Amino acid sequence: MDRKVTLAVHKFSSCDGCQLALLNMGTTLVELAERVEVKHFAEAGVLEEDAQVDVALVEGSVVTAADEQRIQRVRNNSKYLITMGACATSGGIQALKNLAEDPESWTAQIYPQPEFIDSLERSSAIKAYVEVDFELWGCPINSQQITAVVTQLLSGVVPWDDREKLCIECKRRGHVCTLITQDAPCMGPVTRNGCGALCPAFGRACYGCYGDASLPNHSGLAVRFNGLGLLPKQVEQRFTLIHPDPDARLPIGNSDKQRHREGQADE
Amino acid sequence: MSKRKITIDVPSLARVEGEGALHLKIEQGALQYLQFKIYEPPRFFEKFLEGRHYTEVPDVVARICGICPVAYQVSAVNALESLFEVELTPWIKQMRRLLYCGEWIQSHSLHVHLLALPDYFAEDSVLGLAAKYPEEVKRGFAIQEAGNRLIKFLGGRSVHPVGLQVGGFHKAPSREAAAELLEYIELVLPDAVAMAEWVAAVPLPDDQQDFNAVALTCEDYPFEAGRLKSDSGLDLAENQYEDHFKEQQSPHSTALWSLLEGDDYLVGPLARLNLNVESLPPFLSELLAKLGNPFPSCNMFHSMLARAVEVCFALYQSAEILKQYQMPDSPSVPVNVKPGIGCGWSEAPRGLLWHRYEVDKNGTILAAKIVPPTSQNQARIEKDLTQSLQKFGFDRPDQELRLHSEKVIRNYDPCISCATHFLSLTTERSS
Amino acid sequence: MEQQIPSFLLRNDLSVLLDLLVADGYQLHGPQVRDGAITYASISSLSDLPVGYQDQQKPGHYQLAEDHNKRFFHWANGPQALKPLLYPAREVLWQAKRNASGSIQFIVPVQSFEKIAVIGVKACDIAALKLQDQHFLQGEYVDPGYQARREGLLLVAVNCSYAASTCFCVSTGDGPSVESGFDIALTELDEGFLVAAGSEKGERFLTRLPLQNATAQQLDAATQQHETVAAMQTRRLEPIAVGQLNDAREHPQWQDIAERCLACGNCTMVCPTCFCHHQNDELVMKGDESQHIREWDSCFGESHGQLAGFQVRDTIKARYQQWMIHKLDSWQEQYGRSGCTGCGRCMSWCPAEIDFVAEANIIGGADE
Amino acid sequence: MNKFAQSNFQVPLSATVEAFIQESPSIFTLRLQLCDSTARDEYSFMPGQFNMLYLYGIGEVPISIVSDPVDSTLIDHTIRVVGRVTEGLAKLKVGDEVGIRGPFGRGWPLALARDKDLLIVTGGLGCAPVVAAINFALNRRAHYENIHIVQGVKHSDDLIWREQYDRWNQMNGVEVLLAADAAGPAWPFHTGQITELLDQVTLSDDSCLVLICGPEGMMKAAAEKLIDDGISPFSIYVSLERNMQCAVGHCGHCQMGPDFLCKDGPVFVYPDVRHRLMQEGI
Ligand SMILES: Cc1cc2nc3c(=O)[nH]c(=O)nc-3n(C[C@H](O)[C@H](O)[C@H](O)COP(=O)(O)OP(=O)(O)OC[C@H]3O[C@@H](n4cnc5c(N)ncnc54)[C@H](O)[C@@H]3O)c2cc1C
Ligand code: SF4
Ligand code: SF4
Ligand code: SF4
Repeated sequence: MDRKVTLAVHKFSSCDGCQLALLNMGTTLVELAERVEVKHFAEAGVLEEDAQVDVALVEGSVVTAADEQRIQRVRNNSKYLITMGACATSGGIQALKNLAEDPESWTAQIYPQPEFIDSLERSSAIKAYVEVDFELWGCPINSQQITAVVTQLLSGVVPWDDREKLCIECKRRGHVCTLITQDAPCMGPVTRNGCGALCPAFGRACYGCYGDASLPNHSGLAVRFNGLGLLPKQVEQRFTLIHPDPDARLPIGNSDKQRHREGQADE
Repeated sequence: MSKRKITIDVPSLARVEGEGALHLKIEQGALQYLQFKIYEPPRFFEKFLEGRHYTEVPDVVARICGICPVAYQVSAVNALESLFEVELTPWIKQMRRLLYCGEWIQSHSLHVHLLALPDYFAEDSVLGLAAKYPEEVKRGFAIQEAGNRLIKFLGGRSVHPVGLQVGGFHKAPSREAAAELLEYIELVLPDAVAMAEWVAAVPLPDDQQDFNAVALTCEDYPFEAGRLKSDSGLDLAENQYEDHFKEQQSPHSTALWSLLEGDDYLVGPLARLNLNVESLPPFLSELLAKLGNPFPSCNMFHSMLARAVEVCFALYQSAEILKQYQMPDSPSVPVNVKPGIGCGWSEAPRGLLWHRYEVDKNGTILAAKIVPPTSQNQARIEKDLTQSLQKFGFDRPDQELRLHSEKVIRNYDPCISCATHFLSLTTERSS
Repeated sequence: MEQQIPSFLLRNDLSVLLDLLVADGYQLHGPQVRDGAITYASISSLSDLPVGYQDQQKPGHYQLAEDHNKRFFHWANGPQALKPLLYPAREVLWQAKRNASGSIQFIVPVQSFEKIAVIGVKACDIAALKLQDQHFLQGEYVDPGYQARREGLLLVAVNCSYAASTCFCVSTGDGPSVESGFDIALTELDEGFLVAAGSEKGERFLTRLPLQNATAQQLDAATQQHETVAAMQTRRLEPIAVGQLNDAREHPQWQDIAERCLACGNCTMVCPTCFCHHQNDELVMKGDESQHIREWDSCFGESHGQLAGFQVRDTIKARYQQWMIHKLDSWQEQYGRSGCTGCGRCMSWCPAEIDFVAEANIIGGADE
Repeated sequence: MNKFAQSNFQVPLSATVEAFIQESPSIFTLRLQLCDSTARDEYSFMPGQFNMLYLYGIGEVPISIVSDPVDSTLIDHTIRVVGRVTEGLAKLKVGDEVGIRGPFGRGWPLALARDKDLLIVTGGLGCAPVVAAINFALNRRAHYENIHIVQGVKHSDDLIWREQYDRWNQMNGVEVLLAADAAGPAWPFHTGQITELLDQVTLSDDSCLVLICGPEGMMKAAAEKLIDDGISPFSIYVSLERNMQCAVGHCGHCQMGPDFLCKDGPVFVYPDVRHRLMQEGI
């Protein structure tokens, strides 16, 4: 079994930002290629879309009928499927259209000939169509997340899924809380850590780009936002910027049962 | 001339950002049909902005493109600041420019090493290139890292940075951080020059094209501001853009194109360098002279060299700004919301990026319009392909035709994700 | 050591003390204004101190106001006490390296521990430091990193002349003035400081300061100040007997808190006595090296009560109970006193504006 | 306390996998030997104590030592695959290296059992800490009176070490009783609760020591039943489990009320923890 672990990177509807977590890795990318065999990664020039692989990294959400079929193929071709980023994991920012009353009309408002546009009504997370083995949250994800997930899989272990709250990391880094000192509507208390508390480091409120942490008390935080003078609609907008799809939210009191899935890349 | 009938179908273009495809049909040695398709589905960003507060705009528009988020953020704040008549401090202006330098360096070195160069060394990807030229590729990564660090300095991360706001920045980085960054920039500047020399030595096809270059110009080299100039003699301000440039959905390709007075035009590094070559600092003019300065050039294949030169310039510019770095009294200026329409633009790595916002008295966005570089180059790319392939010869084997087409397309470094908030695929899809 | 009569140091001569400390090889740490709060970080001169600033605090709020009083230390506290200095929020405990043949080598990174003098430490934080000492140094196992940092620490304490509305150290018996555990203690008056040594190390510095004999007036003013601050504290944590909160686990107030609590962990992160941490590994891409990291953790977090296939505390209510019952109740069995020193940080830095003291008093039955 | 553990408690020592024994599809035993010979000689432990086993690059887990302290150069750990680290450990091969920190905690008070009856009650899938105690006692058979081993499993298919139980049962003065909550047709033993089995055990009330290990609910039920039957609660010992990161009472994860299970336990005399077992959220 000295065969190298094989890897594919697939793109669905997205901004490409998460693939940059790989392309911005520098020499680490070369080190990655020494440990795994990259079978498909169009943006990096490696093309074999239908290759059977051990691990598939999927960026982007499903928004067209063609995507629906392609994601099935990706799933069938891969043993361990990992979503990269908000788009793939929760439907991403483009799932804002899922909240629209009449998304059909959008196409018509932008395109003179909307009939040419192939677009489903919703932007959906990958897990809405196929089983996902591991999720990397974040918009965008960063290179450390990729390194962690790849090295753990190569060690024959299910990757560690850190769903801790951003506030904890914010305090570890010694940032001064923006909510407490500036009355800024910070999403940190319900957002999962992963970015390293970037926004508070810049003295601004987190806008939730890493999605929900475990045990998120949305209504509790909404009460505070109301107290800061935000109108209900503004509070709603605050909670639905990067991960708007309600299906992608975690319920309060989620008890983290079944966090581990069977099956993983075999060494 | 051969009499064969061929259809070349490149279902998935490698080494471009986003997903695009090319279809061409040649009959009796003549091109019947050529279509550069972008099949990234629409993402409706302009609609997402409606009803949101203007302060959210930078975070939303960044996500149109992970490769040039800074360009989106800067064009957006330019538009809103012009509407609100915000007077920026010199510090803020400098930092905007510095942030922008970071994006060019990052995006251009990514393009040169990961996307473009493998073509010229008969490699599929940077991984193959790295095996042949480990030192050069490592050097390239080090340059790219300089770009990442610059963006991180002002925005925390290089994709969807979080530091910018309408009216300035959220926080001023410390002087220690600036000094540390300067040290790194000065370390890689010579690397960038060596990289430019390496790129200049690559044998390139000579493919003269007749295009109308469009770019911003200003006293220095244009990044975050300037007036629009063109080969055809335009000289415009932000709010005059729509008088001359129109978007249309072309029935044969089913995609929106932006046209200048009904014609294709070129934006991007080559257009920019052609129109601004005079404003390069002496060390770069000298370097160019040494390399047999081809600029202004009508050979699209000089785009890669233009990018290399722009990387050198951006590094030089960053070093100049960082040398002067001082902590400001405040990283931002107050903003007074005014209702109305504001336009703004800047030079994204891939070319001109224009935004327009309509805002109400509370600062809520009523309407937004964004014209990214790739849609502006779309018509140009098809025209270029048609001419260039003609010249290359349709009797070549499929594989060669395919590679050549890809090279041509890559000259424009089309960023398809950017384009797709309004570009889309035909309902019929080939595979 | 013997309690001695304090002497008087002129306001600007405080810089002489700083110079002496530097000359003795100490790095200076002290309070300063950063991002709208008073935080401890390295300082180089008196001008770095938060002169003329005062913190206004209430549950969920912390604001700095300009204060007409031009004192250095006329404020209560900021988001962190001494904890980050001795027990860093993140540190590499060791590295594991694996060579091609698979053998593993464990390496403890070499660290140089600076001597640090902290200027302006408050009574509640010294009390907390004693508890952390007890935890990390005085049990069966001594934490080597904590010990090394602790040994190089010199504390210049300041008796509080102001209390925020969140302060309640009087009721926990930890302030507002320091009694022990410092090297030098200052009482700031308008024109200067009363100075006392609390250790031989501190005494050595005092002998080199341009001190005057304190006047009876100055001593009076200091006593008066102590009493005024104590009286400023309207908040009181009522005494809690061992087992009292644990026995009240069925109290309806817990559920009421759970609706509001965000389980964000901020209270535990700012608490100067919380010690929980977890350990993690970070592999490099090549796979030949891994960093074993230790980071602050919180009982509000997921990994705290996680067992294989079983979460000990899977509701916000259970996590809040762990926090409060441990801090105020079981802590007494562990360390002989409660884990709360009255600093009030857990309230000010709570995004949900939860009033820890009021809640404890309700559950403890004091408010009935 | 062990001198070795005190001086090195934060940093593991490397150890080689000397043997890998697959006990059942999801249970295996790692026989480890410290690489450094001085450390090997200094290392000593008691039954019921545990080590932190480090899987390279992934992390550490607390695992009991099951071998006999008579030979502390070969240290056995019987491990059930339940999650990330244990799954990784299960992939180790003879000759691979891991890290060991330990031993930690307070083990079974076997010295107290001298010249008494020993009752060992275990539930769940092969409870490693008591196996250490059983082996220890059997190897020093003369020190004890009768030895009763009561093992309960959820389903008869879960029972491992059947031959071992048979072998023990045949030893003089050793009684093995097995129960399964649910059983297949060929199950020759008791079907039902483990507490029911306890009725079959005859103990001398004032001279016995009871060691219990298993799920909290089962431990509580068994202990209460024995107390009802007249056994002194102070003769009953239980082994508890919580998340452990540091193993020395610093990290706070293993707190159960005022106790740090890693250093105050994991073995406790029953009255000390009686009211805490099965208490929600503690
Ligand atoms: C004293 C004692 C003795 C034990 N003896 C044995 C024995 O002899 N045999 C046996 O099979 N079991 C024994 N156990 C149980 C064993 O320790 C657990 O089964 C094991 O820890 C499970 O680890 P896992 O990673 O496989 O499981 P998981 O369920 O994947 O992880 C367990 C916990 O570790 C946390 N965790 C995992 N990774 C990280 C990380 N990177 N950072 C922070 N937290 C993380 C998780 O939050 C989770 O809480 C014993 C436990 C104790 C307390
Ligand atoms: S998750 Fe965010 S960064 Fe990643 S592809 Fe989607 S929009 Fe881009
Ligand atoms: S602080 Fe929040 S919004 Fe900012 S980068 Fe982190 S998760 Fe994203
Ligand atoms: S258990 Fe909670 S309250 Fe106690 S020390 Fe740990 S984090 Fe703090």
